[in-house]
Amino acid sequence: MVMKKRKIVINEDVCMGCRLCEVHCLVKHSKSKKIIKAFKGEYPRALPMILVEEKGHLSFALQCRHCEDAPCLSSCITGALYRDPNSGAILYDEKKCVGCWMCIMVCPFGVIKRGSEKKIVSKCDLCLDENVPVCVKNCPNEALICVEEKL
Amino acid sequence: MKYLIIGNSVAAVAAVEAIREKDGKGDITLISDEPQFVYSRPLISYLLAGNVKVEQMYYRGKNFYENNKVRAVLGKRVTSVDAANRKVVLEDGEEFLFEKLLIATGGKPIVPKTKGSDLNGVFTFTKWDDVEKIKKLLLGTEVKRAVIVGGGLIGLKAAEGLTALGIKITIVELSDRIMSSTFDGTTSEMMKKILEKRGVEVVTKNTADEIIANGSKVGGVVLRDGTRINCEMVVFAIGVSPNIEMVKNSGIKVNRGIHVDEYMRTNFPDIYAAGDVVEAYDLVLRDNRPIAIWPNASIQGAVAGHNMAGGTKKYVGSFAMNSIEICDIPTISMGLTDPPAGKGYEVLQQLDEEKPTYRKIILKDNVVVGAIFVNDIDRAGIFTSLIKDKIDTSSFKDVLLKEEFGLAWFPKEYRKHLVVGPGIEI
Amino acid sequence: MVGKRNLEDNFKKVADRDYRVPSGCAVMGVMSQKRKKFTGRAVMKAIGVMRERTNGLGGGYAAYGIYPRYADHYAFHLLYDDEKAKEATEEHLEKNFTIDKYEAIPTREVEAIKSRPLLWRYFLEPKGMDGSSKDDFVLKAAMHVNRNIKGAYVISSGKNMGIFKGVGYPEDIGRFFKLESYRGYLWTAHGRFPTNSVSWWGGAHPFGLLDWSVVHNGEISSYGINRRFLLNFGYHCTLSTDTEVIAYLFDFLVRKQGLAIEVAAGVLAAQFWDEIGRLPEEQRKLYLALRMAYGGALLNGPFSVIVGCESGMIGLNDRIKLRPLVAARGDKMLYISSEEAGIREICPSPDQVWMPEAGVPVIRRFESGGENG
Amino acid sequence: MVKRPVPNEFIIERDEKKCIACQACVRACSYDVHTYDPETDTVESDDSKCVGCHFCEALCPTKALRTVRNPSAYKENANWTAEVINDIVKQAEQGGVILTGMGCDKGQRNYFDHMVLNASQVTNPSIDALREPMELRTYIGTKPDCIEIDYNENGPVLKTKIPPQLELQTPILFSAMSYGSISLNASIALARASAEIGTFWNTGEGGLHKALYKYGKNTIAQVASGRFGVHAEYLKSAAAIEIKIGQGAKPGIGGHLPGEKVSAEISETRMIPEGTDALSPAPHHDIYSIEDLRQLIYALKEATEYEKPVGVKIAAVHNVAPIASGIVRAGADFVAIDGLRGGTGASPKIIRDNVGIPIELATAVVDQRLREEGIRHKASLIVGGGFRNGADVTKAIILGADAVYIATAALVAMGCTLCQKCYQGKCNWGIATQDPYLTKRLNPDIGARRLVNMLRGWSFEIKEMMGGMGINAIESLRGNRENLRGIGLMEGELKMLGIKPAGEAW
Repeated sequence: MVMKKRKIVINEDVCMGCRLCEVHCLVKHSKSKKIIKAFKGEYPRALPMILVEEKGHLSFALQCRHCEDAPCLSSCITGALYRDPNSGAILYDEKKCVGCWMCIMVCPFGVIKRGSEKKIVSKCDLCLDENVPVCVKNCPNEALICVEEKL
Repeated sequence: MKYLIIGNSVAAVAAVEAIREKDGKGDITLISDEPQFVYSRPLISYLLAGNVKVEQMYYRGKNFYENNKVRAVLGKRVTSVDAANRKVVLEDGEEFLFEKLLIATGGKPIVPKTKGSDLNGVFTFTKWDDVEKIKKLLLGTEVKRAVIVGGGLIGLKAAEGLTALGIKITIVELSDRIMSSTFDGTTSEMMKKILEKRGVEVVTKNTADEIIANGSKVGGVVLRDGTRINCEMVVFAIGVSPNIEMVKNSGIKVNRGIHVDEYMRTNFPDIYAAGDVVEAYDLVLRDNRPIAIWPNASIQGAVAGHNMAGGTKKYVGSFAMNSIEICDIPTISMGLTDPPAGKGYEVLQQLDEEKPTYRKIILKDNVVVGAIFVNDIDRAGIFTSLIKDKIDTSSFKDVLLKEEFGLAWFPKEYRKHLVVGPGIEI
Repeated sequence: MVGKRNLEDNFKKVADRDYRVPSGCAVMGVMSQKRKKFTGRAVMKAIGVMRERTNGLGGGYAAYGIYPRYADHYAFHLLYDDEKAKEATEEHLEKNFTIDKYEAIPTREVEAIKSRPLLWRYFLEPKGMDGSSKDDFVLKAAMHVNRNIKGAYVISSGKNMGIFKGVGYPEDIGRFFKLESYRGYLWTAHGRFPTNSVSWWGGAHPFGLLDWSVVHNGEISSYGINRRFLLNFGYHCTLSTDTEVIAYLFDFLVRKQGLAIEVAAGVLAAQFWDEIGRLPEEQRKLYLALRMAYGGALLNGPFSVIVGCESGMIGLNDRIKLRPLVAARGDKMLYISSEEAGIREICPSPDQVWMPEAGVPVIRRFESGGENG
Repeated sequence: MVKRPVPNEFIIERDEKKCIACQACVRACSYDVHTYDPETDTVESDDSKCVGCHFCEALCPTKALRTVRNPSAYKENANWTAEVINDIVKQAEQGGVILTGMGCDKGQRNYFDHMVLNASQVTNPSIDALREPMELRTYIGTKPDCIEIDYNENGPVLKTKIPPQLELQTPILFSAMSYGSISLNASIALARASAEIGTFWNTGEGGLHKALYKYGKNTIAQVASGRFGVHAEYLKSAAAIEIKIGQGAKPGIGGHLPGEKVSAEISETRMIPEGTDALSPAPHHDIYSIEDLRQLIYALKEATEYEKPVGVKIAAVHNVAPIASGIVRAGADFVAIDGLRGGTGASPKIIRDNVGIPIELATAVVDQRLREEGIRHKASLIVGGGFRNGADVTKAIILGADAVYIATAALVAMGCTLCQKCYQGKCNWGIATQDPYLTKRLNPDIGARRLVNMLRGWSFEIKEMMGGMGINAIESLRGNRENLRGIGLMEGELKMLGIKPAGEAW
């Protein structure tokens, strides 16, 4: 396995706020992975792990930055959050999480969200099983760009 | 290099990881008075309530020492540090030499001198052992009711764990409200109501004067106002103080906790300290004090470890912050939550008693210095960074409480700095 | 020099007779650098070897040094369809020239040559020039005949040279014109393989203009623009062959624009831009300017040509060498041919035989002080 | 009478089975066609607002949307078409002229579609464009009458001073579109693509935004009747200057950028007050004759120290050949001619559809006229107006153009679907708009990349066709009308085009 550090670069100057990144992220993290079913046939509907901020004509998508000095990692009391040695991504083990929300408290981007059942749901996983994260792949204007560097 | 670490909780763990990042070979010896492998102390209330299994306590996995080539000396107490001769002495007289020492002994629970506090059924609540002791009691004794002395974080966590076991709880708090050091009055009141709804009795402006014996066991508590509460268990949850006994007479400088510089170094250049045992710089209060919170201990441990292995990382300071869920109501608080009147603080707040939700932002000179979020904690971390980076919010103060508030309101350059990080052009 | 004409005229020509015949072919050229004269036998023999490359629909020769007695006169070879054309032409020539001698071009009966036009030659001295140079005056007169007099064509118009050509195999054409009786120091020859031909004597090679003569194997894909480029400078292409533009372009570039032959060759088979980009500074600037200014003169498509002129002989290939061209030298003689066999036929062991590279011209000038007249 | 609405041009078909109510279409449409109803969690569309730009379709993640023509029809009538009737209805309501965008769509004969190219067979080998060099490099500018050379012992040395030239790596330039009529991002994309390909873009009458000065080497700066944004630095920063007399979409009339579009940045670039209408007069009021034009040409050459080609752009009109001749004689280094089908901005529909002649005819007659006058080399000829692919370019070059100007195709490459609503300033594709919410939709990186791709594609097309004709340098194709034949054209048209009918040999 090639060890690559993946990073999603956000170009807010060309984000049009269409929120297709959210749509496709939701689908990717749904049970069926089928877009129409994910929206119309799965309850509760899956949640996107990316969020779009808007203010006037400014908009940008934001997802976990997988920080070098990740505050969520140092705040996690269960070890549910961990850095994947292969990709450098900060991943999350749902089985370990107890929902203490320390990570939400320290994440400067506000990109970790609570789910039902006292578990984190919204935590970007960089779609490591995909060649390109789905938010990047489906961004119609390249406002999200995936860069990879060898670890 | 010979590293020696006293302590086995998050600061020690972070230090081990940081040392190993820089130095894969040096000897690391870790001494702890607890017999357990590395485990997560905050999880004890979950363990008590049965919400986590024993396995889950080991948040770094059971082979942490092995993976990091650490010689662990568990279940042994260090009694003194000989700074001049660079050695520590254990209670059994064994000595360990070091080239670099980290003191990460954490805090120890405060138990006031109270009659009957030695009875079977009187506990503190900071360690795995405490849970084991409680469980042991519960095996042989029917506990219907427990009194928790102290209405702070630990007290509430203990209350949560015990309530889950079906034990009726009375919290006795000396001050006029619970969680007084974490929350403001509004929040304390909300929490009290929530607790009471769940059947927890909250008694304020009072404390346990005496624990009444029932044989060798606890039979009840007499409060300061003379009220007598029959119970089978008492938990002291008044707070913790830095665990600094072993450094007495060692020459290591101690104020409210062990004094360290920004490199987490004590007044001896080869001796470091991190975690709840030290006094750290509080970015909000602008003062050195112990900030006994997990993320702080973790960062300090990492800084200390890095520097012990030859690095030059600086610790910039921290401030109090807590995330606690009380009866399924999540709360986050940070910094200065209950500012004194007349000192130029500005308060923005939004309360919905129905839901109930509460958001409160405290500013000074347009810079956020504290915040409380109750039952509405999404994106609370943005405020942590606003406090830490001392961002002037004057241009977006009016939207701080709004749901849509986010990074979009930040000055563009600061946002780009945050989002893109150094070195990446977009 | 361009008269006021309206578009109407131009398009009439399109509908009229102005079409082009693409052709395969054999080419041959022999010159003595010392201007040592020899008869037409050699070149006839050489072109005969390459009969495979021809199909009997055209052959011809250009010979230099053959009219020493009239060396200073413009020798006009004319081809007439009928007497009427001859009369009209002679009237025009008389008006503009002093005709010092004229005669029918000597020919002999050759069985293979069935029908023939009238063939006459005139030795002329311009008169009453309108301020233009003699050459320009002659050029204009030749063009006038070709454009305006029906059934009359000026085949050659240079000094001390002449072109002999017709429909037939080149050996037959040579015998027809009795070329064994002429002595010249530069001969070129052509055997034609037109793929879509009207059998027309004027369409055979060489093509001549003033002293220029061109034999050509190939097809000038750029013909359409070369012709229109020349139009911009007053040249009217009138014969049904793309070869004609080569002669005009040489005339335009060398005589009118004053370029050295080498430089002119570098315009016609210009180097690629990349190659120009790699030249030393001064040359780069020059060839960039040349290609920029004379882009319409670039010859594109497959070709090998042999050009004869008063100063020597030039062999030139297209830029990517899509047609054969071989050169050889020995004993102060230069040979250029479509095939080496043609050369070996008349010079069995030359000092050197080489294949000129694509777009690189072979140029030999006469040495001064040689045999002349 | 009953108020009579103009029928919708389009109907949005929404496949409810596919629609997931994600609202991408709602956010997408600047014309507010789509609205979300939170109570029913459904999206509805108001067809009457739809301009048919297909932006919502492009975004819809489930492809639940289709824009279809409204089948609602009047009684068929060849003269009184629905368009004619609807235009009258609009005018009966509002008066005034009807505005539209892009070039003439009336379908007057497109001669490109009636001309076919040649290819080599047997007698002349075709050249494999993928393996052999194929040269498209083109120089725009006055060529000297004669190249004078010093022949010294070190070899020949150029004596003639060559007038300034633009070097093009492919004979295609982007024609004038002002910042104002199009967004800054669109301009950036054009400029970047020009730099990457090695060609030029044209400022139009919009001045040069400060962000674009760095592309000066690839910029043609336009000087038009309003003189907006014209100053010394502007002229000097560009590679060439173009005086605009007319344009294909609206020969004979001026331009109008409404005040709402004159934002702070446009105001700064154009040097006019913010929020005021930018009016370009129909004529240049200092050019009422060819002599006046000559003065302006030389004034601009003086201003730029004779270091840059100065050209003149005109619309293709009946008298185009003599006008072009006059322009060349007035000293222009290039003549740009814009044909009937040209146009990318807003113009009155009646002008757009009825004034001017097709560029194919104009190209042919101008080239022929200049050659007959012996002045063809004195100026380059750039022609524009509805070029759609490499074949159109090739044919125009064969007719005699040095290079072609493209704009509509460039916009299409950047997303434009020719909905013709440029004048509304609400372009969903972020091209013909200044609304910051919309302009960011055109990512200049993507725009430039797509333009480069398109130009590469067209250049390959040209090369392949050239190779097929056995030609490996564009100058051997230029004006080489033997390589073109007409199909279904009348004799007079063939004559104008200077080509033979298909079937006739050389």
